[in-house]
Amino acid sequence: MPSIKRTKFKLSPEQLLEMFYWLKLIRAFDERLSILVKQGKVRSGVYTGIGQEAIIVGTGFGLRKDDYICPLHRDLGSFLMKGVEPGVMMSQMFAKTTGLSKGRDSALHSGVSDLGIFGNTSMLGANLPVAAGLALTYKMEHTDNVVVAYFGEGASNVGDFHEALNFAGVQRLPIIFVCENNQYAYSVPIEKSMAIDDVADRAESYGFDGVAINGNDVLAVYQSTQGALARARSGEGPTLIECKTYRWHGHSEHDKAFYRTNEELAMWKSRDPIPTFTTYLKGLHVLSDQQEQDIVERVAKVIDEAVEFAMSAPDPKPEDAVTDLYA
Amino acid sequence: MPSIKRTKFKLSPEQLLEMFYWLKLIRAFDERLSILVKQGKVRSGVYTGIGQEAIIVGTGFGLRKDDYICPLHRDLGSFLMKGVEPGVMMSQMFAKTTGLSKGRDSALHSGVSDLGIFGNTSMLGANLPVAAGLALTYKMEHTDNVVVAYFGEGASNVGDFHEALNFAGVQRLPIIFVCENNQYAYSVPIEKSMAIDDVADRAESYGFDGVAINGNDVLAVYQSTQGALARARSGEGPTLIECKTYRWHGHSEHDKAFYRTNEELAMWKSRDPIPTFTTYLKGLHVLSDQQEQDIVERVAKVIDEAVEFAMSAPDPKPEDAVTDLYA
Amino acid sequence: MSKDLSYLEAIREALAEEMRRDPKVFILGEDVGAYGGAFGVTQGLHEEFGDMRVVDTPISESAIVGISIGASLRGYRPVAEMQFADFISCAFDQIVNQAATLRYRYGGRASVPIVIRAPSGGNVSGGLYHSQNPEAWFVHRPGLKVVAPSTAYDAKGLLKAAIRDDNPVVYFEHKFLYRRAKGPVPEGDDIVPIGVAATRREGGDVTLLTYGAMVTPSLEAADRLAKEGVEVEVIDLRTLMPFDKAAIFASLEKTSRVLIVHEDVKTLGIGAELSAVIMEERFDRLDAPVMRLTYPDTHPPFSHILEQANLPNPDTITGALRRVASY
Amino acid sequence: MSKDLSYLEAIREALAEEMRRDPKVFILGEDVGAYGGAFGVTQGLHEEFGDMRVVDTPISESAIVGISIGASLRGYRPVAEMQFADFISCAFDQIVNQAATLRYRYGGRASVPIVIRAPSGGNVSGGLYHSQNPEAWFVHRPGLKVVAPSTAYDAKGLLKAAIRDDNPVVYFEHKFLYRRAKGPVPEGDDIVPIGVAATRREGGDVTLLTYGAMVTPSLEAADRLAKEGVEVEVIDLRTLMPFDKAAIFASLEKTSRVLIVHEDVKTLGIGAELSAVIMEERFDRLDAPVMRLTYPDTHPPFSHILEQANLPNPDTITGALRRVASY
Ligand SMILES: Cc1ncc(C[n+]2csc(CCOP(=O)(O)OP(=O)(O)O)c2C)c(N)n1
Ligand SMILES: Cc1ncc(C[n+]2csc(CCOP(=O)(O)OP(=O)(O)O)c2C)c(N)n1
Ligand SMILES: [Mg+2]
Ligand SMILES: [Mg+2]
Repeated sequence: MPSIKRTKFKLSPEQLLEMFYWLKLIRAFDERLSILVKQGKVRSGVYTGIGQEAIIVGTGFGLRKDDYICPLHRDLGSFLMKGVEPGVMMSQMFAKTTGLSKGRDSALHSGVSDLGIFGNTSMLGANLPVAAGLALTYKMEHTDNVVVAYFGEGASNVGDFHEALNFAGVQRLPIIFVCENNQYAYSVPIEKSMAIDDVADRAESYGFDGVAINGNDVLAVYQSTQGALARARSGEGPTLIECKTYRWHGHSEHDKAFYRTNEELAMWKSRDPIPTFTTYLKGLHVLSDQQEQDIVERVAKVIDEAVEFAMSAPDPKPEDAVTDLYA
Repeated sequence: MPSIKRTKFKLSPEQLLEMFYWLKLIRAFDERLSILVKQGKVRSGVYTGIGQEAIIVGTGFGLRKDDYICPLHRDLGSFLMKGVEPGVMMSQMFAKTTGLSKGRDSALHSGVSDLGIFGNTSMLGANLPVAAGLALTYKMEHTDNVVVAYFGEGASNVGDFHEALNFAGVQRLPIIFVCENNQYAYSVPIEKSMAIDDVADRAESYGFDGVAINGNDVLAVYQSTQGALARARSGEGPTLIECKTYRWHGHSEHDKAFYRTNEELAMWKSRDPIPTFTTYLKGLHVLSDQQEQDIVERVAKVIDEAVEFAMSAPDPKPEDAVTDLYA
Repeated sequence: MSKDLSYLEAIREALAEEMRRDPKVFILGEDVGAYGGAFGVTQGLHEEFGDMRVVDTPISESAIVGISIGASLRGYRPVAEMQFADFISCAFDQIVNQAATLRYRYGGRASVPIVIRAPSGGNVSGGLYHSQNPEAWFVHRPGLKVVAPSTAYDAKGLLKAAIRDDNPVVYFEHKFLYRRAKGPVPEGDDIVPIGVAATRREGGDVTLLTYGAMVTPSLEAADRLAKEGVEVEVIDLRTLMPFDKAAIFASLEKTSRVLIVHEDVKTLGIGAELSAVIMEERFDRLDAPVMRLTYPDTHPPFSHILEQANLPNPDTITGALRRVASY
Repeated sequence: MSKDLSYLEAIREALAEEMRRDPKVFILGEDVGAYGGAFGVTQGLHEEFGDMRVVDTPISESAIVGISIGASLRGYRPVAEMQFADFISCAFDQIVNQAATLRYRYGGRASVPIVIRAPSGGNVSGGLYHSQNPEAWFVHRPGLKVVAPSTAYDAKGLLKAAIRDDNPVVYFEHKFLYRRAKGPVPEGDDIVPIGVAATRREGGDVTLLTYGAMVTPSLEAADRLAKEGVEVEVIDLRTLMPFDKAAIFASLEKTSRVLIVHEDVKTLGIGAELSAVIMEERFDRLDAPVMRLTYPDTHPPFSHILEQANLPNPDTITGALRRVASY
């Protein structure tokens, strides 16, 4: 069976199946988290990226270990793809010592330098100058590594966004800015937070290209990312990729999201990135029903084990509230 | 003699002469300040706008008293045009009680609410959110007043610039953002601080128009401003006007500005906004040699009196260092 | 006439009443509109007052404060909301440099009557960026006032006072108290003046100075001490800048012993200043050193175990009181 | 081997030597490149180390710090320059939330070895935004270190220590001292360890705690007191966080009396913490209250008269010493 050449960058059947696995795993991870919140087992604010998985997988797929990612609150899946064990990630949400923060904070607020993962604060946009700093070191070293930095369309209104992208443009840094435009910043729809349609147009202020693409099409996201990666690796500077998408759940699991209509949600659910991709793979005979079933089971097992690992992991000791402040 | 219709907005001979007066006065004011610094009479940092007067005059001319301006460090002339007495402005530089700050600070760091002048801090870009707030009140009141806010091309890289222009775009505020692009931010040429040629293009990120014009042509600046004012007054929202210009002196009077070439300076001096305009007025027979001479003398007298006023004005009392902190 | 309200409802009632009373009062912030704010504080206000008095902003804390300052210069009384007090760091420059200095640099001829509402404090498993107590930074900056109510009554009365105050006021509302602190709140204009502490419990043996969410556990500890024959006078500071020196000294006159309890970290928390002032001005009245029981110098961790390890509570406060009493 | 250098030259020498020693050390900031910085501190470094190790940035303080953090996560040791310490407010969030918390939230598995150089302090007619002493804000934030040298020797040795320290260090260099403080500076690696105070003058009667530009006038006052038979021990704190409690207590052991002198404002200046700690831990050793002589709670005014009115000077320090000595 021939490899898929949807556009420029070819993917083998094995790669396509791997993408499929990641989409399923990340969806399942967030869905489980959502349940754990309802069960009162996770105390953390949980901000799922359900509905947005194609962005995480399409941009994260094929990144090298020595590339760097700067993910956001809905991108816990990026941590998994970059190599963090699901159990460790789950531990992070359970405030266990086996989590990245050892209980100090939850969600994305921790990173793994060896895996090229930056963990941001809560402050939206604040990861972008850091991302530029990481990319600056690649430029200094004349390597072909790349930084992939994520932000929401709402965060693109923050001052740090502007300062970071401007610097990246001036220095032609090897960096890709990925906008997850899910139409809302908490309750505020994009029309009320900016007077333009496409965040991608903001790239023009910084002297590099911006493209707006269908963020629910994992292959479209992958193709755009590969193009941007190739340019960045060869010294042609940054790209802004705006991925149009939608978050299915509320802003956090506590948000009922009455600021949007059921019709709107239903419309976007009909564009669910996973079944679309499933049908596509089946049409290509890359994925059989059996394989799908196997992957679903594998995913369930991974998640179960992750939860089990996290729940049985040790709690931090009270003394640790005041350690690890200074090197 | 017919009124001048350079383009859309007509100016009478009297108005043209008034413009000429302002150009001369503002130039003379800055030149005197420069001398006073060299003489050690003014201790303040002095940031002259010599070479940039066409922007101040072209944007400031014909503003209403109940419009608001948010000027910058090189725009002391804007204070004069908006109605601050030259002696008061000079007192501000001499740290006298007759200055706007009563000695607490110098330069533009004070304002006059009754005259619609905002006095910024030193923090570049920090005047722009304030300008947006002023404009928001005009929108709330459904008046046709306008805010004119100034910034350098260097300041357009600051986070506050982004947040302010975005808000102004979303709310379609009655505001004009005037970029004084004098090619340098202190020692840093524009090529090293942004990867684009025209700051005007940044307006696109905020959903309103940006134009780049010859900032050394007072009538071009005036025409653009009048167009933007008319749009703002009728509820059509903000405009960004980028005025290309050059500062003749160093960043401050203490800066030798060796980061630029003599040729570059000479080239820009040959585009001095004042003689260009003088020749133009004389060609139209709006300005006679005698009138020119009269204005030059009037200006000299105004400046002399301002310096005299300031120098003989009372110093603040030591006690006043701790007053006027709280209302 | 009074009715029982929660702390959160009391804040909302103050906002509604002040907005009805004074058309110049308006609200701005993220999600404050139809959504009613992340905590629901502004629920119903958008419905009553509309888009132009309950303004949803893009995510841009710096602009939110800058816009407030601009509007205040035209006679408005904006109440800006930080979604969490933690994000006030993003608006820091506008607060400490623009707002705090304006009256001073204007020679006393203008003022900045803005209120910045900031939900602060922990004990809600919020982690590093949703639990901070940033009050001391603002107490340290001349030109600002800082308040931190502990009861529903004060939440309402102090917010009214803050809105009517002609100076910039940072209003810290403790998120742990939102729904937990309930109590009688008078209908209508019961102002709690800024700068006046409240004695929550009288006693002649030890003075306990505290505020915010630490008042209740302090009172509990005081009750325990009473059983041991030690009468603790609990003073709720309510205003941190300017703090009520007279009330503190009057209590000290009786007790000669002081314990300070706060949730903010120890080093340069407000307790440091209180202790230093007592040292300077009442050294001879002291029978024991002024002691501090505070959060230790660390960040507020997410893990319940870690967070609880160090929050002052009735047990630890009781212990500290015993030490001060028996010194 | 040592030679006489100015404080400014000593800073430059530390930078040059550290950059030669460690290729991971680099400089970034506004005008730091060919221009050599607003004060000339980095002069010559761009020539020696080139564009990629002396990086001119756009005007964007927040990005400057964010970029530094990013680079530090890849093993670099960036030294960021704020053109004036006053502008550090624009980078506040990146410092207090991104840098200060990173190690903690990473569970101790990463650190942020950055230095932020900030020219602080007044007595140069700089006015409100070129004279600030923002050190206390950072002392209040766990996870940061704060240093403030007073001599050329320490300027060099502490900067070297800061660059080699694995934690974020805010390095306040007092601009009044740049060319006024001169003295012997050893060639090569003379590290002044962070956290260790220096006794500038021994004495058994009163301990004077100070730092930065207040050391010299304090020594002058101490000499005057000596003529009156009172021997003052002058301790230069050098490091404000962590401050040298051992040195303070050792001196107090001899003198039983303490005066704190600083240029920062009184309320919650570092003096408050020093006083509170002495109160808590050495109450019984005190023969007099710890007193503070500081800048009053106001802004640093531009007028020479107003500024001089309140800067602690040998006369006012002498007076304060007499009060403490004779209490
Ligand atoms: C500086 C800052 N301000 C406010 C918030 C509170 N907040 C958290 S997420 C969010 C909405 C973010 O919208 P967007 O950037 O579009 O990302 P999304 O949540 O939609 O993925 C807000 C306002 C924050 N985290 N940081
Ligand atoms: C936030 C901030 N950072 C740095 C400075 C120091 N500074 C003052 S003026 C200036 C250059 C400004 O350039 P530009 O905005 O182009 O205005 P110009 O001086 O050229 O008119 C700099 C860096 C400042 N005032 N504020
Ligand atoms: Mg969004
Ligand atoms: Mg410029």
